[in-house]
Amino acid sequence: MDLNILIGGEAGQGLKTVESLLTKTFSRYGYYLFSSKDYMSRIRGGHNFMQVRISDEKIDGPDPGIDLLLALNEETVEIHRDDVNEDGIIISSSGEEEDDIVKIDAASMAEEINPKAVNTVFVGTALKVLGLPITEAEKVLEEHFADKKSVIEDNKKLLKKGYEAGKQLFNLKDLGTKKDRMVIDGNSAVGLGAALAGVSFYAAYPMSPSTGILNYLAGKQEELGIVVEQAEDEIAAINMVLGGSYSGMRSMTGTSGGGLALMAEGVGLAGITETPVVIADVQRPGPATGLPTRTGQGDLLFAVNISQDEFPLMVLAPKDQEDAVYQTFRAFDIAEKYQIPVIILSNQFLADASKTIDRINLDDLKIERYFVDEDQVEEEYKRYKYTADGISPRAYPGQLKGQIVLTDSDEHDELGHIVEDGEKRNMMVKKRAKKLQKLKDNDLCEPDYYGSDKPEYIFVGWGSTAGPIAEARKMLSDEFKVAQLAFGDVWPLPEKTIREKAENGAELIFVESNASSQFARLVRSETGIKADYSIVKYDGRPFSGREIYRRFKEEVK
Amino acid sequence: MDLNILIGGEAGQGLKTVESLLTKTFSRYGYYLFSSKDYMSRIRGGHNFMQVRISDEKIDGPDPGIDLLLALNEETVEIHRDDVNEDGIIISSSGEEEDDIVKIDAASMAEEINPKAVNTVFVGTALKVLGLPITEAEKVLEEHFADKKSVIEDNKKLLKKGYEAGKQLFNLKDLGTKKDRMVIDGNSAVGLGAALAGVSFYAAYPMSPSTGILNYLAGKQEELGIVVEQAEDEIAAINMVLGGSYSGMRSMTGTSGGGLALMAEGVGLAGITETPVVIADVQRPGPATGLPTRTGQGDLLFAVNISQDEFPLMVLAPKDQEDAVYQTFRAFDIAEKYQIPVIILSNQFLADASKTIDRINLDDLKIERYFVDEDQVEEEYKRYKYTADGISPRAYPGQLKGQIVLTDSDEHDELGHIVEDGEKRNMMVKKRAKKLQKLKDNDLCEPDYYGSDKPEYIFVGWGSTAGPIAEARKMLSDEFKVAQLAFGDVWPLPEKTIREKAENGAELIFVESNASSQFARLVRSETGIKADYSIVKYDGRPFSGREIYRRFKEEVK
Amino acid sequence: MAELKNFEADRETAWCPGCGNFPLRTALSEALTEMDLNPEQITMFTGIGQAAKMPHYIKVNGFNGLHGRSLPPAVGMKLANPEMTVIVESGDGCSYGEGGNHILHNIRRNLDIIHLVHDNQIYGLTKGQASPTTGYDIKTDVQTHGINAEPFNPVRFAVGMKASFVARSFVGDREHLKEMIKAARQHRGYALIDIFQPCVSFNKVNTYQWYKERVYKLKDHDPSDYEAAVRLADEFGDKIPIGIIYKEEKPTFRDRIPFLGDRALVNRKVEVQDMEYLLDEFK
Amino acid sequence: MAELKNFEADRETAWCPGCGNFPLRTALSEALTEMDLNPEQITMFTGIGQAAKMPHYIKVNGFNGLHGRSLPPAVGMKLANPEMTVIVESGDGCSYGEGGNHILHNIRRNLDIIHLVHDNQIYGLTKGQASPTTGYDIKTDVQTHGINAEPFNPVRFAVGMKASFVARSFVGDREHLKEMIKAARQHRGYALIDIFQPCVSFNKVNTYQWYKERVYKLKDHDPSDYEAAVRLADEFGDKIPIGIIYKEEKPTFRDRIPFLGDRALVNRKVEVQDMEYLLDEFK
Ligand SMILES: Cc1ncc(C[n+]2csc(CCOP(=O)(O)OP(=O)(O)O)c2C)c(N)n1
Ligand SMILES: Cc1ncc(C[n+]2csc(CCOP(=O)(O)OP(=O)(O)O)c2C)c(N)n1
Ligand code: SF4
Ligand code: SF4
Ligand SMILES: [Mg+2]
Ligand SMILES: [Mg+2]
Repeated sequence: MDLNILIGGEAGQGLKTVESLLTKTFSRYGYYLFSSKDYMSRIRGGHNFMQVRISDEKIDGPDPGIDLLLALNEETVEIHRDDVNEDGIIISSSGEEEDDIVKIDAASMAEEINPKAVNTVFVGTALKVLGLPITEAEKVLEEHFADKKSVIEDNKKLLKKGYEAGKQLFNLKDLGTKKDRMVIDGNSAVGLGAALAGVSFYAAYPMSPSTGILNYLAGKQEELGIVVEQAEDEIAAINMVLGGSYSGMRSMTGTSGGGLALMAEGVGLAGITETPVVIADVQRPGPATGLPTRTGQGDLLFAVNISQDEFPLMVLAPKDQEDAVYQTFRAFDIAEKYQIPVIILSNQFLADASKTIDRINLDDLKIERYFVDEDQVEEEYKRYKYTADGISPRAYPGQLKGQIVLTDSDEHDELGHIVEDGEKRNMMVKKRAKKLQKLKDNDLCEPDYYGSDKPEYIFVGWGSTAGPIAEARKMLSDEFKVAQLAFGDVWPLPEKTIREKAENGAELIFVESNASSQFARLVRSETGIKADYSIVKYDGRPFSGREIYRRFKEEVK
Repeated sequence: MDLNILIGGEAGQGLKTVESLLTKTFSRYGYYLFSSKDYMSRIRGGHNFMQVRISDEKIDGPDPGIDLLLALNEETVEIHRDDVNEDGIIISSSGEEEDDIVKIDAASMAEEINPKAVNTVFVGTALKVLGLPITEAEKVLEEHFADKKSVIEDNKKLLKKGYEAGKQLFNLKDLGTKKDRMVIDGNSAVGLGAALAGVSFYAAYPMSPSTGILNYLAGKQEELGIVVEQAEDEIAAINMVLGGSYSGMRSMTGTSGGGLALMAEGVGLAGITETPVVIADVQRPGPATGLPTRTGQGDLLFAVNISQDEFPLMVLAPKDQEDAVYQTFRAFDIAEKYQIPVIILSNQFLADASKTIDRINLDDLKIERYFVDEDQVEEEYKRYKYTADGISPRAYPGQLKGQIVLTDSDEHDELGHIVEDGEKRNMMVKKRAKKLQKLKDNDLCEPDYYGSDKPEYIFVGWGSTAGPIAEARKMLSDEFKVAQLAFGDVWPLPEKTIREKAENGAELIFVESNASSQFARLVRSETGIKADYSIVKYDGRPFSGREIYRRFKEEVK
Repeated sequence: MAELKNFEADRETAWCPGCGNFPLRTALSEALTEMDLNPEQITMFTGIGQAAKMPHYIKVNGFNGLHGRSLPPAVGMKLANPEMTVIVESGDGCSYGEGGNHILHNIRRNLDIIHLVHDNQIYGLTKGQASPTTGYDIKTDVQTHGINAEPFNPVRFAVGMKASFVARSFVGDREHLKEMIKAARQHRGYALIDIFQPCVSFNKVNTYQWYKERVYKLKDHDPSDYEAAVRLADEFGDKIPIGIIYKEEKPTFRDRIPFLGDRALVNRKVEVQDMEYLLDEFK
Repeated sequence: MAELKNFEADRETAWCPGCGNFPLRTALSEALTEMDLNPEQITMFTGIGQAAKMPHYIKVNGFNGLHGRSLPPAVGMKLANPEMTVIVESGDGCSYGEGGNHILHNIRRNLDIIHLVHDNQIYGLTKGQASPTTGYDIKTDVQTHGINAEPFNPVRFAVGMKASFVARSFVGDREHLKEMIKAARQHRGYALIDIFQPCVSFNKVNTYQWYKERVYKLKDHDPSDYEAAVRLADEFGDKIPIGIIYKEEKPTFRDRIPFLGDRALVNRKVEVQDMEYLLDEFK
């Protein structure tokens, strides 16, 4: 069982509420969800839509076909009608009632009761059409409008009216609530991961599609007792959090590509001062302003090579919403263990899509801060002491009695003082480089491998394409021996698995949301392994499994 | 004949004047020069030195051995004594007169005449020691102090006193003035190239070691009738020059790595708006503040991958001071022909070193502006018209009667208006990518190839290492069959020559001033060709031919 | 003859119905028409935001650049072409937040430009976070307990900087706004107009009504009186003055470049072969 | 007991002999000693420039960050540890040029910090280009015909912004400077001291002599009188006032975060397993 619902309308028409009510309801009836958003860069008008996919099994990504089209305006029918599957249904307020169109006069129903709640009618009709009861939806309504009690009754009435106006055309069952699941979007997942990791300071400048992280954490400031500060610009944001980290707090910032560009010098500062910091880059197409509300994976090489000269840094790309929670938690650990900046490469697709995931298991999560013990410090504390693994004892100002902590953007000696001589420079560059080597040796995650043991084709992807590639792989597995390598850690590059797999003669197909297949270029640069094919996409829309399937057929086989 | 002079002393002691007087004098006696600087990041005190190498043949780089040490203070003798060649000579004011020390009491000579002109004594003594007459030096003094006529006589007297106090130990000849030569440093060379290309607007924020370009052009503003503006920060600088270029002027900015980081978003803006711009990045070691007055080549991959997402850009690295003039001129041509940003990767070694070069041949230099002809414009002017080669007709506001020029940082249609749909996005990304392809096909310079036809070893370098590598190659050519590939254009990468050469089985030795051998990584990423060895250096000091020779012996053979 | 319709861009806007950006556009188009200007004589530099989309909705030369960077590119235009009427236009977030350093230093440069700030006291395009001008009484998804910093008073700031022309206006008074725009163009030098522009979607406090109840038109104020201007600039409560708060004639950016005169650098003719003399210095 | 020698850093400076940075350092060390502070109770945040090298030459906790970015990292420290005495220190170029946007917005934040600007009216470390405060009568290698922009008056700017503490001092008057530093520390909130600091290498106009002839100490001025402060801030000619120009008690950054109280976030204890409730919202 796999069903796709598309909810379309203008910005400002309240699509989000419809989506939220429906997905919560589905979820409580025990369905797995995947709900993604296609937004224009505007506040009102235009055409936006959300795709809600539900199933009784785990779902990995969106699907372009439509089983049920909820058209909040006429344009939605015009634009999406062709994508409605053969036995698909349209719920619409306009046009004629046809075989595949359930017409409801939502506006007049709402007029008497509450015109602002017109959308709730659609929710009711949709539930009826799908064959689900209305009871859970009523509870969801109550929770959703808990702040505005006055409108709950109106909404309940309209829900019922919509329900009654529909007719049952599908046959969904109540599968029973599952307590061990969560539905979460990628931005909240990063925020949640940070909260669990004990972030005490988040400073950022608003930028789509990263603002959700800021919103999530801002909403939690009071209960967690942390501070979220809107900076005057991204340069301030990165420098603020570096100050926070230097002062001993776990600190983080988030932005999108343009903001990351402004932070570049600051990332280098984190590198040379060895100040831990976590930076989320929620990618959108660029360069410059580009397509502000769309998705892409165009920042990979920029992030890996960010800032002048060289320094150890880690770049990782969560594969889905669940991974985003754990990887963000891990990012803080790695940042502090190695005293380096860690960039989390998310993107609009991951950030704005909600997915049903297994409930996060907190037992697996341990926080370690890696500060130096007072009794291990010699007479004069050396912030940049040369050590075998390159990791120096870290302390924050005020931590060690009678000691000061000095950190410097210039090349420096063990105490943190400016130096100019070549020997000391060499020692410090080597000290920093050792950290990256240790990270490579000890803490890198090799990509997940799925599919055939002796594949003819291996799809290689990184970050949030993992789900859509998995779908395509499954679709192709009847005809071909296919496998998948899903990278999460991308820099430093985990080389072992891909080397092994490449040796066995399978053809490598890189699937990426950028124009030049950047990950393929990175893999080649580090390992010499060459992509046999690249399936790339840069129109700002996410891959679906179906599209990868089709493009494989067109471009590869 | 090849002779090395090291002039050492504190910052603020006037080393530059000594160097300037000596090099001008040598030059007029027909010698080739190479003079490089080793500066600390301070205004007074510390230890700075300059190395002046003279020869009757062209010189490619510095040499660490010292034939004549001009020690303006005692510390200089201590620091450099060990590097003085076997029959080398020291001129010093302190210590005992020894076989290899010519002691002059410069201070007391100057005291009666003009204590501020004490350094001129050293110039006089040096000329005597070398065996050169004093007459040209007197003329040089007159020109040097043309603004301060009052001191000319004092200086002349001290020059003479110094001369008389010395004794002839070398045997240099007057080779006769050569009119077809120039002595120029790399920053002035970039400035000169820009001036010749018709730059009308240069905006920058001061940053070592790029400030020399700013100074050169500022000094010419009035006579050229151009404007040089100090921006409030580097973000302003890049955006100012983009506004200038949009308005129809050839415009340029210059900075070092930290400033380039701040410009990253603006470089992307140039990319998507297709606004030509030339940006000089005079590299120094980083990250962050690093070693502000030293040299390096650590910004390569950062420059190539600058800014979020992808767009066509060119990165080129002048090989020496002469090349810097021509390449800067060419950078403007390519920027306007392809409507792209062009980054010139210089570095402190190139920027601050002066070299004798052939007089620039202006006959070879042609300026073309590539603006659209009024009569080729259709009814409604389309700034981003789709064309076969991706290059759209460029006009500036006010150029075309009754037409407006619209340019946009968002993804846009042919008119420059914001678009959000995927198809138009794809068209524009492809249009921009075509330009890079055309540039690759038509305007890229393959690297220079020197040395053995059937080499065992090929040294591969880029930018300003060309000279030192050439020296090493010559030194090694008695023992081995060695060759050299000297890249100037580095992005897009010219692949033809290196592919050919790599096929013939020679071992490739990459020589670079950065820690991870970035150019080798770039070459591998684009061609699959792997470095057999990398000789890297990141202590902030330039390579000398001797050092490459030695490291070849240690690390390769 | 200039005609209003010349400035009409044949495009649907992405603005919300009822947004203060519409009357602002109308006033601007009318002012440009009444000043007898044609689209090609005007260049508009904007940043990113809802306000910054203006060059797509009014027909003039347009450089829609980066968020926060509306001012710097205008410097280039004023050198290339001093005859061009240059309008820098953007939101309060773009102009005073991300772009703060540029307004600080371009007030000092005193370019001959008009700077129109759509001050809706909110970040519109990114859905309602506080801007520098957001008041104490607003809570947002980020500023969950209100703002952590004192609201920025752009007029007091600009007067403190002795910007050469500082005005405030309100889209609810179209004639006043037109008058200000015309005065700004007439003024030689940098002219800032901070324009109250209600955002009907995200700012539920500073509404049309809110402004209407507070703004009053200046009468008998001498804008060259610095101390009076300082006092007026500080009025931001129950009563808020609109009009020209401060004005001072002083050298413009171009005036300070002595050799520039009235030359348009875009017309500069360059002959490489005439520059032999540049080589001689390196002999 | 605090002792002056506690602050002595055992290092040679990279400053020029005779530079105004030396007396500034002396005054600062003495003020810190007299306030009975120890090195570990103080953190200094600086940018890049000659002034910004201070944490290498005085023994306190130091974060020597990026050019122009001395202020932002201090925000983090004030949240982590409100007891820490935080000094932000840098040159005029770093603080008012590259860092302009941060001073603009941190005045609004009103952190409880001391901001010492070494105002030598020049870019020292990069060898003598104009800074925002460079006067009309200076020509440099870049400003070959003088500056293209009006000199920035930081005190007038800060008063116009109603910064909570605005003072000016001069390294030539050590007692005065010490007094200002002490007053700045006593003040709750952001305290700017613009300090005249002659650069003997690159600024041949604004010398010790030049300042000595002009500065006069404020007497009987009430720093809470805004209009008087505005008038004084505008005095920058033959006579230049030094002292506390403006002062206003108002909520600090931390005060505006209602749930923060006096907690030091660096001491926040986090138990992952106690955060189960965060997951429930996503049921
Ligand atoms: C470097 C960068 N940072 C952030 C953004 C995201 N962004 C776009 S518009 C905007 C704020 C808009 O507010 P304002 O300038 O007041 O304009 P309004 O939409 O209110 O008219 C922001 C933060 C961006 N585009 N670029
Ligand atoms: C991003 C960046 N841009 C430019 C520089 C170069 N830079 C270093 S110090 C400085 C100016 C210093 O002037 P000021 O702040 O007045 O300090 P002073 O040396 O006069 O004490 C500049 C431009 C830099 N380090 N980083
Ligand atoms: S969000 Fe606000 S400012 Fe933007 S268009 Fe809508 S109403 Fe206008
Ligand atoms: S350059 Fe000027 S400010 Fe810097 S140390 Fe020397 S005298 Fe002082
Ligand atoms: Mg706004
Ligand atoms: Mg200074």
